[in-house]
Amino acid sequence: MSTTTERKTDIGPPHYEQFLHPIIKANYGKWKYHETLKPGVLVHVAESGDKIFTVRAASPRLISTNFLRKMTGLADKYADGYLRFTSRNNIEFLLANKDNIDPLIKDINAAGTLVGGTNNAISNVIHTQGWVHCHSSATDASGLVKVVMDELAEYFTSMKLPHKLRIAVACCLNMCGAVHASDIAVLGVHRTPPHIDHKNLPNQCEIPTTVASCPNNAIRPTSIEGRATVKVDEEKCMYCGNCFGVCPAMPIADPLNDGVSIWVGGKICNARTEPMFTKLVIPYIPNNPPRWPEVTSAVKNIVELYAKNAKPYERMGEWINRIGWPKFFDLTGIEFTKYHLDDFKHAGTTYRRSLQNRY
Amino acid sequence: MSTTTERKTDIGPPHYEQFLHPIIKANYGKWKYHETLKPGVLVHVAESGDKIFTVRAASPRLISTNFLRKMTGLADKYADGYLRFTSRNNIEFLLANKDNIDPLIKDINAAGTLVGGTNNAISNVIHTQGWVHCHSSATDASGLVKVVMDELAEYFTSMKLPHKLRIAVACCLNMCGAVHASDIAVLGVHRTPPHIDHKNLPNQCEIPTTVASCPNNAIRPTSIEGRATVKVDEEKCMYCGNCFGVCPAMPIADPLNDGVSIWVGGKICNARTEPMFTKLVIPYIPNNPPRWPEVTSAVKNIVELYAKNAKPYERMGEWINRIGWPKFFDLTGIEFTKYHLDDFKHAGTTYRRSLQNRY
Amino acid sequence: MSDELKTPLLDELEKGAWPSFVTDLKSMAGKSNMVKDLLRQLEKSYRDKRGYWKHGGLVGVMGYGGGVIGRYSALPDEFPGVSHFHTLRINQTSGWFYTSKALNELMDIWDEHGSGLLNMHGSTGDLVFLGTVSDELEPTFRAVTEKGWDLGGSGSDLRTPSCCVGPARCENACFDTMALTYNITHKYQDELHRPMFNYKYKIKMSGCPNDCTAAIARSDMGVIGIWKDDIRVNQAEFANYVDSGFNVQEFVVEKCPTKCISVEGKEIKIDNSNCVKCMHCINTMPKALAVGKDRGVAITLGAKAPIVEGALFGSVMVPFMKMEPPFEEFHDLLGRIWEFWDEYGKNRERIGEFIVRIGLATFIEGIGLDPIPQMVKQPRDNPYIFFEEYYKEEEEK
Amino acid sequence: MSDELKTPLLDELEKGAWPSFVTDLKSMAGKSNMVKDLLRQLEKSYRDKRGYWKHGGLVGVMGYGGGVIGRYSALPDEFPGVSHFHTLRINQTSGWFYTSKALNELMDIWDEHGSGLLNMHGSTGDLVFLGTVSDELEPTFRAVTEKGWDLGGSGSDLRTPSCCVGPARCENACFDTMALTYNITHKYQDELHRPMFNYKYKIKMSGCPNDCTAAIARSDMGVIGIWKDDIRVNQAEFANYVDSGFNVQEFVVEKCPTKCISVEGKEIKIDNSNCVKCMHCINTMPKALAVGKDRGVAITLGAKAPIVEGALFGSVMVPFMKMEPPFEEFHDLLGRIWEFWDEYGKNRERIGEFIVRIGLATFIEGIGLDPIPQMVKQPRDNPYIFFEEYYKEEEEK
Ligand code: SRM
Ligand code: SRM
Ligand code: SRM
Ligand code: SRM
Ligand code: SF4
Ligand code: SF4
Ligand code: SF4
Ligand code: SF4
Ligand code: SF4
Ligand code: SF4
Ligand code: SF4
Ligand code: SF4
Repeated sequence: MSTTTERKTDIGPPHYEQFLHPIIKANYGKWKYHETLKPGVLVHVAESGDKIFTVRAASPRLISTNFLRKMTGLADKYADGYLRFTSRNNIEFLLANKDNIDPLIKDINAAGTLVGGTNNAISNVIHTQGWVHCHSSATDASGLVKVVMDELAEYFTSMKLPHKLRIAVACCLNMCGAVHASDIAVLGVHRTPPHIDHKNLPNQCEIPTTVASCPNNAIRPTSIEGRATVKVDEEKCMYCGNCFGVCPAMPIADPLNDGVSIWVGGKICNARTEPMFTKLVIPYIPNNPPRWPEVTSAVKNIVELYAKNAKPYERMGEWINRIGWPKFFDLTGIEFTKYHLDDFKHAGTTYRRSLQNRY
Repeated sequence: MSTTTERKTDIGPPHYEQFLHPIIKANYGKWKYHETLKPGVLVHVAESGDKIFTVRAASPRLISTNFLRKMTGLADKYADGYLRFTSRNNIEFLLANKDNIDPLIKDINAAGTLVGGTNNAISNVIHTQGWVHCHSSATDASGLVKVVMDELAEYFTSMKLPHKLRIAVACCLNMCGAVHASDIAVLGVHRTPPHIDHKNLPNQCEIPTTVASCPNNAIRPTSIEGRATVKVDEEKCMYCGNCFGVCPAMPIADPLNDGVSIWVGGKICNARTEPMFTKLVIPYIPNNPPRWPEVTSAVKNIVELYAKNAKPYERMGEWINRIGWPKFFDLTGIEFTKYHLDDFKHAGTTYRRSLQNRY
Repeated sequence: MSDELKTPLLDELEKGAWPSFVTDLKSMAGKSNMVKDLLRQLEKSYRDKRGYWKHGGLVGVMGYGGGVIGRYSALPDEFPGVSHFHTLRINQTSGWFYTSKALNELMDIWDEHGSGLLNMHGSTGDLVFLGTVSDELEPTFRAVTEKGWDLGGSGSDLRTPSCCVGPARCENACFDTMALTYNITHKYQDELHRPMFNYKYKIKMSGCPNDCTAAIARSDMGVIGIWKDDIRVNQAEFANYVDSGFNVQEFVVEKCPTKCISVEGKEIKIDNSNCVKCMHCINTMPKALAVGKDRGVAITLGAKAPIVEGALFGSVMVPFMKMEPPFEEFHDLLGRIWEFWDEYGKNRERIGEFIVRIGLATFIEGIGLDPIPQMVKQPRDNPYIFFEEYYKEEEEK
Repeated sequence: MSDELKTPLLDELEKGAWPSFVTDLKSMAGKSNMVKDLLRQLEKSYRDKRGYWKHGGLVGVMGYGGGVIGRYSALPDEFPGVSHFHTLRINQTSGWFYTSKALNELMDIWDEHGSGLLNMHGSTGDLVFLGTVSDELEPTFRAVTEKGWDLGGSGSDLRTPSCCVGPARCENACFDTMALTYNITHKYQDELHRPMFNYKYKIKMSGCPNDCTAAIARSDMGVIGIWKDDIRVNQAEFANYVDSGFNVQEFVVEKCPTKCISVEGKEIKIDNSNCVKCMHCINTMPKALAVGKDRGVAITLGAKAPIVEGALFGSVMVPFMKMEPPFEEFHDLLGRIWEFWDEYGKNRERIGEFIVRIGLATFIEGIGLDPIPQMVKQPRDNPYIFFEEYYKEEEEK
């Protein structure tokens, strides 16, 4: 199918208008309100009175053309051939006809996936490449998403949580996604310093860039047998892997010690409270593929406590702020350790500099 | 009066018990509640039913034995000889007899001072030495307190503010007092780098200590005509005067440029909100002794706006947080400048990292 | 290697309610050797608890510096199907809208030229073609451009801009996210395809402060819809919420961050002068309340993940800007930002780190904005002020 | 200099409602040349807009390293009365309680040996004798010790501890501030008088979280009263507040930081498990509410003014400790803190700066405390963890 026509460059993506459902085109910018008809099903009502129905289906994000063809098939069948993806990688079918909703849902389920993710649900998991594609990963991403969501699927297909709950998974500290601002995050971590391949380093890496890449100034230029290379001050290294990002001769993967950490309480939207960063709760769980049972049960425990104790419209972080961190650690039974005490740049601002405290 | 007896050392202060009014001694640790009878007058009621009355009088803090003898005279006359000072330098007479209150107040006024400072009042001003005693000062302290409180005396003798209002004055960035956590603070500032007396520096100063004293690494060791001294990178100096504190050969006073800055919104107690630092509102007002009219009118303007707009139980900082800083600058008519934008160590944490904003 | 595909560990991931990528990938393994070897290598990763990819190399399509991530197996002899396994980032449409037809065309191309695996979508927003050999990069590129598509960003360039559904299907949209994204993407094709910046520069558009694209957390520049005037109120619909038993007091009034809502009987009153546009009341009662009419955007700069200096949320540079085609004021500002960052930023220094390093006052001076209190949570609390103006004497004493 | 005292500028400070230090000082000028020249030099400062004091020198009393601040005029020829003008810091009593008799005795001493000017009190809490010549330091010292008084701290030593009125006249006192202050002051006379620390170390005692000594803002170590059990409630008195028209809803319930108060009819309910002991409800309704019975202190470390690293509030090290004479647990902890700071702190590094530099985890390990969530606002939000435990392989690959 390769063509012989003139080579095109810098054309950019096609104009979106051609992909908009006629109802959307007609009511563009003139929507009045929306309602959630049931989990995964929204209706948006325009000022004109027109309605567009949305059916939201989960996707593993790492998919094949097989899977996608199934979805476009369903779009053709029920949605006049119109579909979109959400910012959290769900698939949305855009329907003119309300009567198509239930048959579509049936077919979606038959195709092996679920409908849901709206309102007070756990939506799809923002995640990254992991062992499937990235050289930098301390864990797998797609597998973790699968096992975590297997455990929590009922919260995707229902809307019974106090509020939205957003989960993210990333396979290394680069956090290619939403780890730093999610209700719950699972983050791959290394726990040992990089190994230095002094033979290749001088050819493969630029020394000043490598030195500058370290957040903690642990890398110093040095020379071995007359060749410029670097050394790592192991007292200062906190295993972030950024040096490996710029210098392939500093691999950091360590099967014995790589694993995952768990974080909670981040948030992005500005509703009620300002955006919040995610905070550490479990510093380390060993990689235990294929189903990481310690990870899934830790996450499930947190979700269930949130489900039970938070009040309506409280996001994870808002709930924890209401009850206080000491209580959160109590309730979850998670151990509070020295690793929870910040020691990075603004650590001093995290100390409790007030008498307001819980006992 | 010098004695010939053995020299005593390390005896510490006398035991406080001998200075406690008998009613206090009898009810020590057994107080039940208190009431404010009128501005400057409290009654504390013990579980036993006993009462002790407190009359609070202003003091300029910088006083003479003349003044103090007048006060002890009044204590003898009305308070069985018992008096104390508060953590804000007011004088408290401790009375067993309610009937003594009004005559005492009359005599206090006759002695040239005022009764008040309780509850929703402006209490005495925490302040420092200034030109009266300190080598480091960029302004005077006692004079500033006098002119500011002349302007605000009615708020000392009444309790008509929304809540307590605490003012502090300090004559240099060392802030020997409460500037960093006051409702309103007046702070002496320098605005030019220190002069270096290269002749005396080598003898008078320890170079490593001098270099280390600079918060901004503006000082470097150097040598001039073979003698070790220091130089100041004027681009980096922000005139804090800390180098002068450790090195007399680096005087920083500059009559042409020294002056005062005004700060608001700090708070110490834990009631309702956590302690808060005071924030910059007016970066610079020239020294204009003896009555610093620009300073007094700026402070008065802020106090009056607070009095008018804050709700009951709102401290200055709590009020500003409720209405937002943009509104505060609007209301006061104070110009917002680049100097208000933090550029010190944790500056990044002060940026508005949220969409929640006022227009 | 035997041709048989044995993946006992991965097979465990075929169980459970969530759609299984393993099942899906296995359905492709017959068609594609790449997929088969990918599964094999992944199985080994699951056994050994480590990845088997080499550090990416420099591969791409002619004339472009970005849009392709090179990837090579560390065990090419064992898994020849993935000895090369590069990804192409295909620039998605505004709001991720597609037709079946368009997607099917792309699938045809990818089945022909690559592994047939995809990410719908990458975290930055691209439609990611996951895995092909170096020789297929250029043919894939030709095929997709032929159908009207192009590559997205990677490396130190403008990254693929993305946006929320906005006016296409949301009543909250305060500006045309879709149009602006299209406009930016096309105007800066050069910046997008040819890395020339200090580091990556991501732009995300969200139609309102709900920020459904996470612009304030994940984009160097967030363009987020906002309004300046009053929240529009439909009192009749509000009364319906009250009548329906919805606990307005607990769920709305008390949760308003500035407590600027009050309810009298069945009437809602909002002190709009103190509303911080958080969206909560509008979110909870979409039939009764709506964003105002005087709409535009706030512009934030500097969000990023933690490496190197710690994670940052974006910080407000412009609290309000009108945003109508041709978006001149915006492009003007963006130009000044890029110019200043280009001149004074360091290599691999994201704009958020750059601003913190040089200070907000210096930064806004550099890009020609005036200081306003909306840019900060609060004025400085330390007295370390660099006074620039002072009086000079004729002579030093 | 003529003997006449002309202070036209200072005279402006005799006007106005607030008590005038100028009037007071002028009343002394006849008796004391020191005061006269002080006023003259101050007048010159007011005219020239600058101080005329030299950098302090090392003066003191025999065997003490602290308690005296040396001060010399920069213009000793012009103002000989203040050519020396040193201050002595006299250690005040617990809670600043005095009798007229005791103060009069001190006044007699000071009129004889010094300027007759004082600060009642210095910002750290001392009774400050303001201004005398070097030769009078030792005689003054002898005279005050004769009457049972001693010097306070200055320099790199334990500074004079101070405390709020506490149990002497306050219903909120959760521990005996007066007794602890007396105990500390006497136990550490050596640390107070002979500077041997890295830098100053201030201790302030407040009987409850109202913190009437500003311990959390102005002391390296704050000892602040707190309780662990329930707030004591007198429902009858509460009903009186309600009946009196006091707006409990607006002024108390809504202002509780954790919203743990509710009112049913005329009855108040407090969810004590979520109360953060802020004191607000107790402050507003002292007849109805009182601090609990299970009392002790919280200990904070590290408050200070901005030089060098920026101002700090104290941070909680021990959220709750029982505090009964002889205060052994407290002294034990203080000993460990001083030892660790002494060993690893730098010259002129306050303890608050020290903790930030080495990190809280290292610090508490050094002083033998376990990490607990009460020590921080929140756990870390960055992933830069120094893992200390990890698995080791027999052999490196
Ligand atoms: C489709 C999508 C935008 C898109 O262009 O793709 C979208 C669509 C809507 N969002 Fe969103 N949001 C979408 C991602 C987000 C994100 C981003 C994210 O999760 O990474 C956020 C920020 C999350 C955070 O704070 O961490 C987000 C925060 C919100 C909020 C604020 C929630 C809150 O904390 O109060 C609302 C308001 C609400 O739900 O009441 C909202 C509301 C809505 C509404 C109701 C807006 C409307 O009137 O149409 C839409 C349906 C919501 C629903 O799922 O129930 N949307 N929304 C995204 C769907 C993702 C998904 O598949 O689940
Ligand atoms: C006498 C004194 C303690 C001492 O040992 O000297 C004292 C005594 C009392 N304080 Fe205080 N406070 C004293 C300094 C402070 C300070 C320290 C300071 O101002 O530097 C604070 C912290 C101020 C701050 O937050 O910036 C302080 C914050 C409070 C508060 C909390 C105020 C608030 O913001 O809600 C209360 C409670 C109240 O007023 O409702 C309080 C309450 C009280 C009570 C009512 C306690 C009681 O039941 O006896 C006492 C009478 C208060 C009054 O003046 O109306 N006291 N109080 C101090 C008098 C200073 C003065 O002369 O004005
Ligand atoms: C593919 C993708 C993850 C995914 O599975 O979706 C991805 C994958 C990689 N990211 Fe990323 N990043 C991806 C979105 C992100 C995001 C999220 C976003 O854009 O919203 C972030 C966090 C936000 C941010 O930009 O800070 C992100 C922060 C990083 C970082 C962090 C350092 C930094 O401050 O920029 C690195 C490290 C680097 O640049 O060297 C990085 C680097 C990488 C590299 C290129 C690895 C490297 O060091 O060279 C990864 C290639 C993986 C591979 O083999 O395919 N990636 N990366 C995402 C891009 C797909 C797309 O174009 O749509
Ligand atoms: C007398 C007093 C001010 C007053 O008018 O009351 C005072 C006066 C001086 N202070 Fe102070 N400080 C005084 C309480 C404070 C306080 C308040 C407090 O203790 O509650 C502070 C802020 C809290 C703190 O400790 O951080 C304070 C923070 C400083 C600093 C700041 C640097 C630091 O971090 O410690 C310095 C500079 C230094 O140590 O070199 C300083 C230095 C000085 C020196 C010794 C000047 C110097 O650089 O050598 C001043 C001598 C003035 C003089 O000529 O009499 N003074 N100083 C206070 C002590 C009287 C007393 O013993 O009762
Ligand atoms: S998070 Fe790390 S390992 Fe995962 S895709 Fe991004 S760079 Fe690769
Ligand atoms: S892993 Fe991170 S901390 Fe360790 S040397 Fe590399 S860049 Fe530095
Ligand atoms: S604030 Fe500065 S000038 Fe004033 S007394 Fe303290 S050190 Fe001296
Ligand atoms: S005045 Fe402050 S900033 Fe300037 S050189 Fe001295 S110590 Fe450094
Ligand atoms: S960001 Fe606002 S406008 Fe965009 S989809 Fe979300 S709610 Fe709608
Ligand atoms: S948008 Fe937010 S701040 Fe504004 S009125 Fe509604 S809830 Fe309050
Ligand atoms: S700190 Fe507490 S105990 Fe001490 S005087 Fe103030 S209110 Fe009373
Ligand atoms: S002390 Fe403070 S936190 Fe506790 S119940 Fe009273 S107001 Fe609430």
